[in-house]
Amino acid sequence: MNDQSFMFPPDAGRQDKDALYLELDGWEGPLDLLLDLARRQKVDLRQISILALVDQYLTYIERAGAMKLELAADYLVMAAWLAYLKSAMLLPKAEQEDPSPEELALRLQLRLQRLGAMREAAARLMGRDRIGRDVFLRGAPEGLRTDRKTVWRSDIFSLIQAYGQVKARTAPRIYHVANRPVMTLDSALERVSAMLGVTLEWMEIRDFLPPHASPELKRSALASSFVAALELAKRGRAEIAQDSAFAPLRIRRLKDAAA
Amino acid sequence: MSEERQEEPGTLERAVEATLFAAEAPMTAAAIAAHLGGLEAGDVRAALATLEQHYRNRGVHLVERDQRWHFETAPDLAHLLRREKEQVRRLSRAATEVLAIIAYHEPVSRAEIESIRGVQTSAGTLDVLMEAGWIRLAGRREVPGRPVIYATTPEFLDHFGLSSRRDLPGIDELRAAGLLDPVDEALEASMRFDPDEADEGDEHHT
Amino acid sequence: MSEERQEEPGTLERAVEATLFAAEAPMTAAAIAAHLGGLEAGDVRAALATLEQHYRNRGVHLVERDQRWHFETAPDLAHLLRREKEQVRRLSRAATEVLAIIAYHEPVSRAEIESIRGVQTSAGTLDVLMEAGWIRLAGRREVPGRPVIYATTPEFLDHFGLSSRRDLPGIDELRAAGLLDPVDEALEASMRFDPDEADEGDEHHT
Repeated sequence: MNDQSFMFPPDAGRQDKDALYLELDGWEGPLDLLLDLARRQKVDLRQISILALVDQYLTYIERAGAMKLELAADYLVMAAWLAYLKSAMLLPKAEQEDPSPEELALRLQLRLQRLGAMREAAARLMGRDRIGRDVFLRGAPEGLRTDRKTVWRSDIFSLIQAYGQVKARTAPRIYHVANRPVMTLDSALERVSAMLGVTLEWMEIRDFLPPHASPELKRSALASSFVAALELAKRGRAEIAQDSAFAPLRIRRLKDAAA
Repeated sequence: MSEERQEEPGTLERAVEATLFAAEAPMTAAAIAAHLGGLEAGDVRAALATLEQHYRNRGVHLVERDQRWHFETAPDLAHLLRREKEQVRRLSRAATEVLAIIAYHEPVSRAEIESIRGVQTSAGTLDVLMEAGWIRLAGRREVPGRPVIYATTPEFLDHFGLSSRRDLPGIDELRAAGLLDPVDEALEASMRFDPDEADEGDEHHT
Repeated sequence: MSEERQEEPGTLERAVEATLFAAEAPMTAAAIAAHLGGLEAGDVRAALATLEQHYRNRGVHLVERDQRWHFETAPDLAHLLRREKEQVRRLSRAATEVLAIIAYHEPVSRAEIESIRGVQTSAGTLDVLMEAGWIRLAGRREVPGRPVIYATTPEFLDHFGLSSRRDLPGIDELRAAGLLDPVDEALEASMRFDPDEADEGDEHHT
């Protein structure tokens, strides 16, 4: 075991309970404490004596325990692991297991080096010229603004085409029904009644149609004459017969009906 | 001026420069002197004069207003602070129709446009045409409700390459060009997928 | 140095100067070029170089951080300009360490940060750094558990006056010394090649 003052932070040397407790509280975990202890060896972390470091840590934890300070579990876990490491390092080489204590010690050393490097880096980073502390930005920048403006584009063809489409879509539609001759129901009724009055024989419906009519007029006349025949049958003035589906439709006047 | 000789700025000049740069509001020479730890206001004034001279031809000027000093962008570059970015967009079909109707029938009211088009016209469509600078308000129609009436602008003639509205083809010419043919189903369908249609969602056929 | 000759600043130089003076945030050469109406970024870069040179000895400097440019007061004037109220957030030791670890190792997962520090990192520590705008989530590491990884931001470089991560103090030395490599890697390398090993014991590892 080395010199006591070497192992303890200067202000912990007062052996004050609270001071020691606060010291422990001030370390961020066992690795932090180990790094601090290692720094007290005042050598490059690569040259550090791990064995001496382990002893310092164990002594520290022992003293803290003796003072009935509550130690965080991870400090005790680290202490147990370091005690194991120490015993392994002191054992004859032949009895060593894998991983070797040298490897474990090296691992600890590497971890301390890395933490030490980052701690220094953090300090150097914080010491740089920082905006708002060492250098200052423009206090009242005017600010840059970009207003978006839409420029519309079209062309004359689109314009007249659109107008054409409006006109075509909305032009009043004139439905030409001229040249579509029809026979109205009234005229068919008149014609069928008149022709039925001439005879009591059966007549086929096509005999009632105007003989020289165009095909269109014939279709209209057929429909109207059929409806007229139905109307006359309803009024009890004619009877209608058909032998089978699609067979000629026959009509004749009822005898007692007045013509 | 062609070239000027610039001396290395002195410490006071640099300190005043930095102070005014970082200041959130214009400062008097006395305030700058106090800020820099009790300097003579007179020395600060001398530094301000040197700085004012140095920045005179630059993109940033040091200016004094009401005895307070501050940096600001050179007046001839003020337009750089607020820039307009132009975005070119094609006029939607609905807007083109409305524009065509106004061009052929001007001056027309919105109700008249709608009756010619056979569909309702969203206010946005007229706004777009106003924004484009192609139509203008042309007074009110002296009928009940006194509706606003619209007409085209000289910019409209310009954009569409017309020397006057009389250049617009007449109905007979449109018919001859086949532009009055009834819109067939295929055309109707193709118009339904017109990407311009997307912004016409608020319109519906009456 | 005694005197230097200063040419009248050119139009582009003045425009870039005014733009960066007025800007509320650092700008890349490309952003400046776009703002000035579609100039060549190369021309803007030339103007920036001239301006940088012009301001080098003044109280205000033009600096480039992560390829973005801004004006700031000269660092040597810090003692004159430091305000009564500290504008800079005081970071805890844990936060400064975590920030350094992220900056020197990025991108890095929380577990990797913890393995370097040997203690768990409270969620608050990362939050503070995120809130300061100095670190950001940089995706996930494609290993089991897919941990979130962290990296620094352009604001971090800005705040600490770093042109790029290569400017991080001592990063080259740390890298050369292998101190930025994970312990396992360093261990393997050291077991294999470290000539010091001979001193540690005459044991030969199999």
